[in-house]
Amino acid sequence: MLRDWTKYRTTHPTGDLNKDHPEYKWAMAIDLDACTGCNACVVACYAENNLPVVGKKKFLHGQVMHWIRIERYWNDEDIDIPHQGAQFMPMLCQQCEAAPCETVCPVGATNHTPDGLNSQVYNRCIGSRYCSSNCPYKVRYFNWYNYPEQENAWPDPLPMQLNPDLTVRTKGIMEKCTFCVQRLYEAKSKARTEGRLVKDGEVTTACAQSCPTGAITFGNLVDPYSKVGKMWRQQRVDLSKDVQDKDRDGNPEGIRGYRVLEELRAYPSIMYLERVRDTQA
Amino acid sequence: MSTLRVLGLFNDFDAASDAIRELCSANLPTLNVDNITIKSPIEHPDVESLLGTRPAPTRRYTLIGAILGASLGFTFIASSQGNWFAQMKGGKPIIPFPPDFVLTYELMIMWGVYVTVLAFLVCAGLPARMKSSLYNSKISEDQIGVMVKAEKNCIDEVKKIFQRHNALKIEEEIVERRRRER
Amino acid sequence: MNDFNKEEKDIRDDIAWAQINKDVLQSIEKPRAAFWYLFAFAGTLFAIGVGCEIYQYQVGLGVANFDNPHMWGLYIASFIFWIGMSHSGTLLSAILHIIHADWRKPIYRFAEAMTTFSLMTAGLFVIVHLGRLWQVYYALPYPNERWAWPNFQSPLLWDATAIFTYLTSSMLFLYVGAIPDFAICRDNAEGWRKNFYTVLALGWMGTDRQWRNFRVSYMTIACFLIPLAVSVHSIVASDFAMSQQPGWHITSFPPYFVAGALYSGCAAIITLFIMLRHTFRFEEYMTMPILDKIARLTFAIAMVWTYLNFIEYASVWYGDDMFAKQVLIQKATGPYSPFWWAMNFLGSVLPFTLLFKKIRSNLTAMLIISLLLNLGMWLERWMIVAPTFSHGYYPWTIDHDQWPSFVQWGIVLGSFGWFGLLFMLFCKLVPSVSMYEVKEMVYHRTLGRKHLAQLREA
Amino acid sequence: MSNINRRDFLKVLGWGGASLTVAGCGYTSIESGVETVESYVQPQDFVVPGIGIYYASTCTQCEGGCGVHGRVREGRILKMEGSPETPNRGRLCGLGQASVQHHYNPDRLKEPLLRQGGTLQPTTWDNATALLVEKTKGVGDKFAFLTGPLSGHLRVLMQNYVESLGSKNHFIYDPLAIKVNRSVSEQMYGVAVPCYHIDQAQLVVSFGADFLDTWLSPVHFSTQYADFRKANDSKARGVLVQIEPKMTVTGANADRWIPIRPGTEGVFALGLANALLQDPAYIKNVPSSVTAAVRGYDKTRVSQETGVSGEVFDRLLALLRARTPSLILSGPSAEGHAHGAQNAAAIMLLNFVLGNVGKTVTAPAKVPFPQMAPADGDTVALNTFNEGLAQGRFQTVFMYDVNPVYTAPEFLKLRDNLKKAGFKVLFTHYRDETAEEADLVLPLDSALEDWGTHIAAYQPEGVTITMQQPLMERLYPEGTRSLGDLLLELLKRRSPEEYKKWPDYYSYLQDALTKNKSAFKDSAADDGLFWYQTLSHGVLNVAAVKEQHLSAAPGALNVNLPGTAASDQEFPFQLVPSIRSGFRDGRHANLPWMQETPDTMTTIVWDSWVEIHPKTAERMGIREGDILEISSKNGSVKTQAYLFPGIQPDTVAVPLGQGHEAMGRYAKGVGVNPFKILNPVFEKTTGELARYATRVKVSKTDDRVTVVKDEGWSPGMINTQLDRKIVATMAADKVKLFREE
Repeated sequence: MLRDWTKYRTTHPTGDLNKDHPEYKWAMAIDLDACTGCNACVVACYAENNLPVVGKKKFLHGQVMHWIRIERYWNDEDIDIPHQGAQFMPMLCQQCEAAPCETVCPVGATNHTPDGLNSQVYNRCIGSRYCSSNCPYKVRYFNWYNYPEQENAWPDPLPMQLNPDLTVRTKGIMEKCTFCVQRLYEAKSKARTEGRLVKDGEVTTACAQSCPTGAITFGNLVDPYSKVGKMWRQQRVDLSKDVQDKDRDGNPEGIRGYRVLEELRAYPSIMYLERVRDTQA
Repeated sequence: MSTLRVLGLFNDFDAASDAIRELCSANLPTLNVDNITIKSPIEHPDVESLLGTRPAPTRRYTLIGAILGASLGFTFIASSQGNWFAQMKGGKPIIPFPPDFVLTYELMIMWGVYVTVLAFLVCAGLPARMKSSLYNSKISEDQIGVMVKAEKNCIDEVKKIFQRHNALKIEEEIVERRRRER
Repeated sequence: MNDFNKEEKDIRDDIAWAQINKDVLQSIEKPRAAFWYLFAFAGTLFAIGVGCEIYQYQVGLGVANFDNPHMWGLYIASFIFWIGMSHSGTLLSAILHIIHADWRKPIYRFAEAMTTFSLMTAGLFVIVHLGRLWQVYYALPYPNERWAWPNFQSPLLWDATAIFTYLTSSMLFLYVGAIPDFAICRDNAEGWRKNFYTVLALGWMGTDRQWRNFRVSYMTIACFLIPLAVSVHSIVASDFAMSQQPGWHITSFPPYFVAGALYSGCAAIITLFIMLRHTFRFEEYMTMPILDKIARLTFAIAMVWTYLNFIEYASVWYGDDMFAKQVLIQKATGPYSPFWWAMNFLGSVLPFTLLFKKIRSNLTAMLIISLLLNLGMWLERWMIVAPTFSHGYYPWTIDHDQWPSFVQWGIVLGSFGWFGLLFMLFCKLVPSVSMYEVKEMVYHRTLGRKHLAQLREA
Repeated sequence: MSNINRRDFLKVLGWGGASLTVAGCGYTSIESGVETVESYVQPQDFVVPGIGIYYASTCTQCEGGCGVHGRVREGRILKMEGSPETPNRGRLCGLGQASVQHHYNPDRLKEPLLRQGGTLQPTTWDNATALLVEKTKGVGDKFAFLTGPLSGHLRVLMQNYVESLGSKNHFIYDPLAIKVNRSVSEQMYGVAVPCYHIDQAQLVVSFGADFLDTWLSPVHFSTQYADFRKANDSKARGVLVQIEPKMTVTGANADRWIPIRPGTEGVFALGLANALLQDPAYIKNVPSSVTAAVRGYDKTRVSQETGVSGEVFDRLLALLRARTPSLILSGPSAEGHAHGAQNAAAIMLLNFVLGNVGKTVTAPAKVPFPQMAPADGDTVALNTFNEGLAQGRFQTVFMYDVNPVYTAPEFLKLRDNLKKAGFKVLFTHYRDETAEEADLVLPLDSALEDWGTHIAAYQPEGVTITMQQPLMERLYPEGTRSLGDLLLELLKRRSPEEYKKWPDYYSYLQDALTKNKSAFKDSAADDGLFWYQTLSHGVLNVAAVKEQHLSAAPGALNVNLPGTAASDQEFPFQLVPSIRSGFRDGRHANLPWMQETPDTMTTIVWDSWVEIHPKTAERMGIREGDILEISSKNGSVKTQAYLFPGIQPDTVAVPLGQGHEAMGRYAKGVGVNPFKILNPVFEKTTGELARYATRVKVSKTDDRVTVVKDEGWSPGMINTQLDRKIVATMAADKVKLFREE
């Protein structure tokens, strides 16, 4: 007890997934060896979630609104000639189980749902932006302008494309990746009317759906038969650990699963699989 | 036979305190020490001590206020957190102690201060109506007033004593029975 | 013993009480022309700020040139700065009151006023900074049909509570302390002012009963204010310390913030001291010896701040957390380095000039130094907020090129205007020197001298 | 029984010359409107407000021709998604998804425009069609039709129309054509477009073929790539080696990216062949003539000419020996040179040497309907068209699905030559550069409003005809028309006998397909049901397709590759006009999503840039954001510098697609157009424009801008992870393998 106070700090995640989330725990697995950085997911997100196109000037000021972004890093070793190509990273809200953004919101506009989502209540948000300040991944995007009305982000007839399943956000509120919550709700209510739980593969996010290489796997972690659940178990990544057992002894077996900035104890819900490069090549 | 009130204005505290001492020692029949009031431009504990200890009970209310603030504050916060359990937060308990402690602390101080001020006004009898009693604007400047309330018969005696201690000015007024006396 | 008379006194003890009334009341009636120049200047600044805010309100916060990751900027920095300013008042009136340092008496009134108004200014920044300031009431715990409450876990909410408490309490403290003076004004004013002060004075007549309760209550409130003030700035510090961002997540932040607050507060008092002394002809009351004392106090606090400042760097450096360390290095070498070094110089090196009597007794020098010290303190706040955003955990969003737009600067200037307006209005309506306490001061000095004379005879 | 004879009838319907038996000529007139298609005229019972329904169609954003599903709600098309029934497994690239923005684009043309007094004025469709008829009266060979790549029934009608006018001038132009590859494949493999099986290869060596982003059928190849990469205990993880002067997206994903001096790919390939052919195991794979031909390309010469170190060469060699089957691909950056065909031949030769032919390179099925077969464009077409214009041979010119004024290099002087044509008609969606030169501009239905049949040039399995059907009502019912309807109408005027039966393109298609339904796999007996299935599935798989055969031995290999060009003092750099998947040849520049989506390699948005190697930049004192002038013999462009490690030091790259002078609010005035400065270098054997053969000089101007990009940091800093574990990388031999679940 004296050595590890942390177990007294958090009550969630408890380590017992079924206790935290009896029915659903939406999670992802992203295979960085499959991701080619083609940006299909980014466009899919724009189309599904009514993201405004901000234009050059605002992009210059860093006010872009992409909920998922493809990052491109270079390897510091062979910086002159990147023999091993580039490093791509699809980064979106990690839907942390102990999200740093949730605790700091003064009005409780961002909360944890029973499905383990990190919800953002648009009409409650007053725009203090504390959540984003506290987000280690910086994946929250703020409406610096009134895109629908004042900035004319959707000149006619582009508004006809907007997805009626979710709102168009207005000035002064925070938004972020929702794991396409509108799709999840549709699937859940459908399942509920049929008196069952959502089956694996029945619902997926726009990004996972579009990904040409199928690098993104989305599903319900609680469901023992879900693909994503199997991958997490296979990769021995435990949602409620901040250091995975396999990594304690330097991961000798070569299991690729890991989570970004895991040591910050936010318990992200997205597992990445390490990019692979052949050393013979 | 009517009661009167006289106010004597003195140049400094020494004069005033001498006058008071003599008043007390003069054991006039209808003069009660509690009916002697000092009006001064600055607070002056020594002179006040001549009149014997008089109560200043504000602190008691302060304590009550602080306790109220703390207990009500915590109850309110905890209960509101409790009934909005949808507000599951980044792995924290629904009613987390550290933040609630901070808020309780603040509310304790808040109520402590408010009640103290309230108590002060009540105990000091403020706000008061000026007309109700003798006053002279010199008091707020540099002169010390000694006000005595007594039956008519010994008023003259009081005046004499005042003059003996070369009071600069002496005013008097009749106290109507009806009015609560101060 | 002999040098007792030679020593320069905080205040002449042969000054007549009537004179005190006259001088102070005159300040309310007809100040020097400088007052009006300053007033106009403050007005212009405020107008600029209002203009910028209207523009920002209409178009959106984007015009202030925030972005992801630069979510906060000068607004929050200035917010902390103003909260800090507010601490001086408490320091002088409450702490010095409790320890019976009576040289505070001529100057604590405006210091307290400063407290109140800088808190009001700070409050403005919270509102200005919000994305949807028209929804700010969501942060209040009011009962509603949705059973939705503010999130009591958020340090921002602690802020709100603490600041509200502090603001109201210090206002009450200020008012209660001024009641006897309102009575004086009432007895001397004519026309509308007469009625005005009559209301404010609550029929104060200086009876022993009133004085007695006054003494007790005033002391009690003072006792409350000290822990309150400390808690307020510790809580502001927790906005950062409680977050997990590199460069913010530092244990020593609360004391560091409090020290910085007192520091900037004292500096500000020096500034205003000199200004009031001039504009209201308070040479008699705001005397050089008092200035000298404040200067020394300032130096002492400056050293405390310096210490905590280096403690912070040291703990980051030896703590050897990669992220925090990178932020620190970035502060010293990155785009913010000029400001960071300026901050350290102004905060830690400049105060050493206060060691020299010559400088302490030179008004112009003191004015300039005090202003520079405050600049340094403002920079400190900025250096706490901005660099962490520009170099956080996540490498992709590390962005070293974001400069606050004119809107932010305009509103910051505006805040100084707003503060100036409030403060000067106050000086025009409320005696900025506490008359009755100056009288007490003089009285006790006289007694003291009598007593000494008696000792000599014996 | 119809009164036209069977041959004509088949020709009209597009089955002419079909190598498949076509159902008997029993012909019933169609009561049009009976089989209405779901989604508009009267909503079907399954159309529930608030619930999205999906309609199958075909994506026309690039030549890949992926099957798509469009999500429709309340009669509005909301989102494009891949169709699971086609080989791309329900995936769709960003460009494909952005087609909705073509449909809803605020800058779409809403009415026909006619040039009157020098300016384009709105006119009516009646006017327009009358003009079309009038201007084509008896034009004969003075008529020319310039189109983009075509397939399916639109191509049929197009050909029939051009023929009916008695003209032979149907030019099919594609600015990004990979004709060289096709003709060399023809020569080497015996088929123009073989099937590549990336998923079955253990090693893929690609000479600049950006198959993950822009080459042939990116989405399909990406799906294959996923399997190629996945390691399980049945199959080792495939290794990808990319050899190219400028890093493409595919290069960025390679295990080994090898920067090579542009144009020397052939030498490198021959070097590999030579080294391999020392080994008897490989000698038997090729005729001795080949072995002789490649002799002399030894390691030292190769590395000296290509600038690739011998060590890298050996590593690759070892890989080639170790991993079979492998797959060698030849891409544009290898083919876009005067000796491009030789490069391509040399590269493809490797597949023979390594014995990949028949394993990872297989023969595609033959499209049994010559009339409908995909007609892929080339740049020769533009040259001939341009000459024709220059000589004033053309009186009336029609243009469809092309923007030559934008894509033609400056040296062609196309803009001036176009003026010599009497009457220029453009069928288009935008008022683009060419529209500004045209006399009559006719707005077409968007791809989401129109009917059509498509046969993709690349057929991974069998032969598939994909259906294109409207996903919603016309946005501008009065304003836009379907090109199919137009051609049909014009054809009716020429030969009413043959075409009068079909009120519109829709009924024509329905009739044509229903007539021949026996040619397709498991098609329903009932016409109605067949048509219904066709539309709901969106794909028709041709039954019993003929397999083609690959030539056992490589075609005659006549290589005399030029040595390294003596370093050009005046123009020291080689220009790579790189292709952006979001823009292709610039036709998609007016899609806001494409403009806002960061370029994968540079993360730059809303602009052009020139990629230059940091070392080179350092040498020339260039910082990021400096405005550089890139000038060739034929013009120059000015754009911002971006320091990019993934490029060969003597090479600079400027992306294609930007720099529009017209077209719409999102495209106009954004960036620069490197098409313009290309030099008149042509591939020797095919006459294709050698796109990668332009030499340029780079000069620094005084201007500087902040590069608008998604990556953070300070300008010019190479973006690494700063010791954080963001993208972790594991060596392939360390990875634990899992059996696929």
